[in-house]
Amino acid sequence: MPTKIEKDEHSGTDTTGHVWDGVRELNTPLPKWWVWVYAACVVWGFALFLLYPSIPYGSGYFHGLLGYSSRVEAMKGVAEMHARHAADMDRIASADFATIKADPKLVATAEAAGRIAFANNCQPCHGAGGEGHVGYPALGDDVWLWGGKVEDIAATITHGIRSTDADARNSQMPSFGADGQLTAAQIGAVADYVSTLYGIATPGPDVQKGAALFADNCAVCHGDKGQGNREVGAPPLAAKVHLYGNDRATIVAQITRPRMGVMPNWNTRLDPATIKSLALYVHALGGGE
Amino acid sequence: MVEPLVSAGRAPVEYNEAIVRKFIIAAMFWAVVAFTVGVYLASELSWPQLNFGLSFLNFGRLRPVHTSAAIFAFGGCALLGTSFHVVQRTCHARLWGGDALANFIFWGFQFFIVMAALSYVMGYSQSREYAEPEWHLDIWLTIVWVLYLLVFVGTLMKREEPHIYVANWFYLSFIVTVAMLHLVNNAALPVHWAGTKSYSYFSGAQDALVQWWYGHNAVGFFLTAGFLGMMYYFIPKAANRPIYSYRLSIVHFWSLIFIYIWAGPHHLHWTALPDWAQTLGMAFSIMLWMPSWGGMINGLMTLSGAWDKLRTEPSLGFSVTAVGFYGMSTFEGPVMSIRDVNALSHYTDWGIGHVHSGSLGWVAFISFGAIYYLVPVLWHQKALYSARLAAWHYWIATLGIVFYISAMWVAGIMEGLMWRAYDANGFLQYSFSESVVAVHPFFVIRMLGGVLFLIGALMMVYNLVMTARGRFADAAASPPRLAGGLAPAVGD
Amino acid sequence: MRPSDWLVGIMMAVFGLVGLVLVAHAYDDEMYLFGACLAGFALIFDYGLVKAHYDATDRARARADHG
Amino acid sequence: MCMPLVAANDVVSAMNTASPQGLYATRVKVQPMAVHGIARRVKWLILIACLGIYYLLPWLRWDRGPNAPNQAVLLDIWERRFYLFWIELWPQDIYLLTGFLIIAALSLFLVTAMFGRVWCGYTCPQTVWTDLFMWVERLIEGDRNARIRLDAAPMSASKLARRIAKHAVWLGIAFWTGGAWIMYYVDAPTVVGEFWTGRADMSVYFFTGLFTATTYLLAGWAREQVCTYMCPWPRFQSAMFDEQTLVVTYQGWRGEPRGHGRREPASALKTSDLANKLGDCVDCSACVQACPTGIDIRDGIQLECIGCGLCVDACNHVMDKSGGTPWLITWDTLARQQAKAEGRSEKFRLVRPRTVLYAGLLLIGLVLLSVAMVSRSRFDVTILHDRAPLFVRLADGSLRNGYEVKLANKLPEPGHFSLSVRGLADARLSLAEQVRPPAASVDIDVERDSVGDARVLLEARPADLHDGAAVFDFVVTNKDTGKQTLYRSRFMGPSGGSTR
Repeated sequence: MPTKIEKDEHSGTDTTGHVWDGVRELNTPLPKWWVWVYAACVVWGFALFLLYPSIPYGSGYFHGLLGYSSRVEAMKGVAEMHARHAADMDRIASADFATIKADPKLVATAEAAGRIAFANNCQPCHGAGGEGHVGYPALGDDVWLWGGKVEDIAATITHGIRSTDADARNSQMPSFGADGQLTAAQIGAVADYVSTLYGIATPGPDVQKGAALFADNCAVCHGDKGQGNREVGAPPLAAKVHLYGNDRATIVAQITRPRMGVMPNWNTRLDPATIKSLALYVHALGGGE
Repeated sequence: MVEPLVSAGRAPVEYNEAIVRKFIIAAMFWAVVAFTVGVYLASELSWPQLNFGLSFLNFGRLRPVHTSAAIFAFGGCALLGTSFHVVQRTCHARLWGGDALANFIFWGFQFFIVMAALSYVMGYSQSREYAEPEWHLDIWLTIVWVLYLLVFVGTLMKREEPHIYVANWFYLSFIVTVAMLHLVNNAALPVHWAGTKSYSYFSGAQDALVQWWYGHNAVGFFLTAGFLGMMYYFIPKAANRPIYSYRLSIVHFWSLIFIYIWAGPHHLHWTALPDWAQTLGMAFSIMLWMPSWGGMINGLMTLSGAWDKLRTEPSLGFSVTAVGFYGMSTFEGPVMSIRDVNALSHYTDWGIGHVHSGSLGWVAFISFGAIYYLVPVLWHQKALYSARLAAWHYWIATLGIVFYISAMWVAGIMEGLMWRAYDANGFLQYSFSESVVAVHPFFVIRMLGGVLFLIGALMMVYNLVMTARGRFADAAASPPRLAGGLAPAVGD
Repeated sequence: MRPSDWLVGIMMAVFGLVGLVLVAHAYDDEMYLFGACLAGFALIFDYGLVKAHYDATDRARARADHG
Repeated sequence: MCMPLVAANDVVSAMNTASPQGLYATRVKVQPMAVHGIARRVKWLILIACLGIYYLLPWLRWDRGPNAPNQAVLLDIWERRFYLFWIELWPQDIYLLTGFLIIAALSLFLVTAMFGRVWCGYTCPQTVWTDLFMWVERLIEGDRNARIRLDAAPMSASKLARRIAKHAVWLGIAFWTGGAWIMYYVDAPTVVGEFWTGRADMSVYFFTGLFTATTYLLAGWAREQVCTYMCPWPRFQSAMFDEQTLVVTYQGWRGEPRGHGRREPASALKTSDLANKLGDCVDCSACVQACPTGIDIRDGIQLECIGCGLCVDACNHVMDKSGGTPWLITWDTLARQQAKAEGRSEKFRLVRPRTVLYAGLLLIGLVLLSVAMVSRSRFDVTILHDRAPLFVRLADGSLRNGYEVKLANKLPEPGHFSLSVRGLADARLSLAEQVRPPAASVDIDVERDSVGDARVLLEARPADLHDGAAVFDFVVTNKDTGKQTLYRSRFMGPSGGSTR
């Protein structure tokens, strides 16, 4: 095909001489502003290469003239926040709870620190927002094993339960079944009686027998009405919330060979200010006394 | 078959028009499907109870149906159909490989779309955005796509024109790059040779980077390069003017395809992706601005001297507006890829608005323009059934886009501001659900915009069906054209 | 019938067989459905090829009769 | 419609030689000539009004009482408060912005359908600042011919001085423009003081610099190229034209054939000459010289035309001087021109289905927006149910749910509220921070112009639940006014017969 360069009368520009299905093309030069803005964008792009981390090589990369790093920036932000709260945290460490609660600024700082510390340390067992799981008490309800005052909570967090700490909260429930102190029938009777205390499971026929056995064996720790005893961490049995469950089988199992949970002592991992903050945070979840 | 005068002296070629007609019908069908599902999803986002508790109506399962139907089914059929039309006409050659192969590409592609949609609603997905189908469907698409490439290249090889027309460069870059993207992003190991589940070859940040290398270049080569190919043929044809600048088309073509392929990491700003990769993605996105605008200038300035045709040629109104939206989106894109802007815009509905100003404004409108032009040509009719109806389609659809993108833009900025609002202790000031409540009115406006766009598409389908059947609504009331003694409009 | 028609026809037949094998060994619903649909698709497509071939011969004969 | 496939392009003529060209085209500089007339006067008035508002509005004061900024228009992004005269908007009200955007789009649609590109020609910031910069250029370098001469002249002391003066004034205006932009976001007098003493925020300097640079480049250098190549709006607009749209039109039927010759009265002409009678156009090219985008309006409607009408003024001026009939170039519709060319007369049809539709939608939008603005509440309640735990069981078997209550008090005085519950029998409320027995209501005080935040615990009996949830209303009572606000919420509990 011979090609024929033509002049377009509207624009006065030459065509390239090709024709495809009637379509021609003009040979208009590039608009000057386009070339210059394009060049400026390329310069901008290369400036970014120079200033910021950019070109990779082997196992490393060019770090850029500004030495920017998003990780360092983020850590700077965290450090700034710590620095801003340092004075408050020092005061929280030294002040008693009454003093802290009197100062709204300290309370705000403590609740913020407590919220973060809770998510980092407590949430795996106690759940987000302290919802609890079987064997791990819910912290937002009004049933406490070792006390729900903020000082009690702080002591529990500091020393733990059945932990290796010398001041840990310690107690043990006998294995009535496994050690042969009660027969299976007796245990069943006790379970029947206990269920009448919280009124959820249907009581069995041996309630009277169970009541007597309860008074002999259980009341010393759990109280004669099953109201519990925080001195020894004995849970209130009359409550409708139980650590391991409300059904008869769970109660029987618990009497036969009790499960007893362990909570670590956090004094080896968290500083006193953080523990106090945590105590205040947990106290404010809803169950604080 | 009427042959162009310029090729007088050459043997006339009987083009394979049947295959183009099939693709155009399929494109219109899938357009209505995609828009309908889109409107339904927008309603679900406004009123979640609309999923009626049915698994297959869940947003998570319908969403890929919407995106795949819009991009691959509607956009894909429009691209395959127009590319077969353009490559035959501009090469002066019938499609290479025979009718059976062309038919296989059509039906094989439809089979892929239907099977993919079924697999989504059944709950099978490899959870890669815009690449949701599992490995067996990926292999099927690979077969179809490679044969498509063969047919396209085969036709180019047997062309009777000395040069390859610019539209074909863009179509070819789209076919080749999409093949490459598809193969790399879908590198996965199936758990069982007759089972659907597979695991990606990549892991962690690399996996994310490969996915967004794919995702961004799907935008760059499927939704940009391919449709630029469409623009390069249908605008000069409809306007009956030469392409504005051959030089610009060379420079912007090579710049575009070289730079686009690097820009993917801008989808992963402020993530575990290394800082250096983020900088590269941002810098290349900024450099991409002018190469993108090169296409806009070439499309627009081609109309210089034929500006009055905008009123008389329904397809041109869509094409020109499409080019305008293309210019807006390709300016917005580099801006959003700047890390500090991205910190505000990422994950918000601003992104949704940006994508839809591109997909409704650019992709759909340039396709509508091409289809309005093509249907009378392919069905050998002298005109559209109704130019007035096409004009109504244009206004209603434009209004729909305005509703959509203004609602999403404001919603996005609002979400961005709410999500990054901190209190004095560094905690988020608003919970996520508060931002959901806040954007509810915008979601309703967005849904209304979608309804308008869908109504427009239905008007188009009616108009085109009547055209194909040879009816004319306004033959008597044809739009007045300027008489010779009036303004001596050049190029008319 | 042109060689390319034969090639596509044979290719589709092979796909149909693959579909049947997938149905037979399918590990999940999706693969079962895919295999079945693939086999059905291949069958209909090849039937279409045959039909197109005879339609074309009929047209050619009709033209020859009239001409 | 469907283009004929015969595509021989009759405006292309054979050459067979390519003229040599550089990589890119040097821009042909547009040097518009000064004109006087109706379009120019309107343009000046609009320019003065727009720029006056833009530059001076931040300085307008508005008394909002103590503890509130006294700037009439202030978009305080840092405090997330937006002040527009008597209106104060919070981030929650930002949905109104969508309404404004849609109304703006509809207004542009309507105006364009009726009057063409008047936005582009008169009010677009690009046009307004370019016009201002051209005025400066004319003052310093003279009118069109003087400027063309100056451009061609070799560099001299006087040329250098003029150039420096021009760019200095441009930069000054650009700087003022950039600075004024910032004043909409921070208190104007304060930021001016801080700016010059180096105490302003980095972002203030950055955005001032950015807008200075863009104003200088766009209005001084890029000018009509922005409209021709970059801006998407003209594309939509041109597609919105129809035959009834009023546009700047050269009346070819009257003007052609154009020429310099003398116009004899028709009676003085021989019949044989009537066919060659010259039209009204004297081909003085004043319209071309006046055009800020450098086109010839006589070529018909073009994509570069911004519809400013300066060519109308230029032509009328020449016609006045030469005694011709004015308004050869005028505002008219294509339909009317078509009719006139055929010797018919036709009316303007500004009211047609499209404009009625746009106007209708606009009216609906305006009504909705006004209602939204007026009924915009000065008090907002948001109550979020805790996500974890959904509920807590208490020792006595009752259930407790936690809620985050946020009361937004947009008034300038403190608010005192009490929160109670309606639709949930036996419900008792308490504040999480206070160890106090739950009661039927709790009190929450909110400071002026702020959001009060409280975590509230709600106890109820599980018997009230259906399917693990009960729907009820929180009632927020303003203790000062007695006004009650309801907020629908849910109380959650175990869905099955959980016994834990």
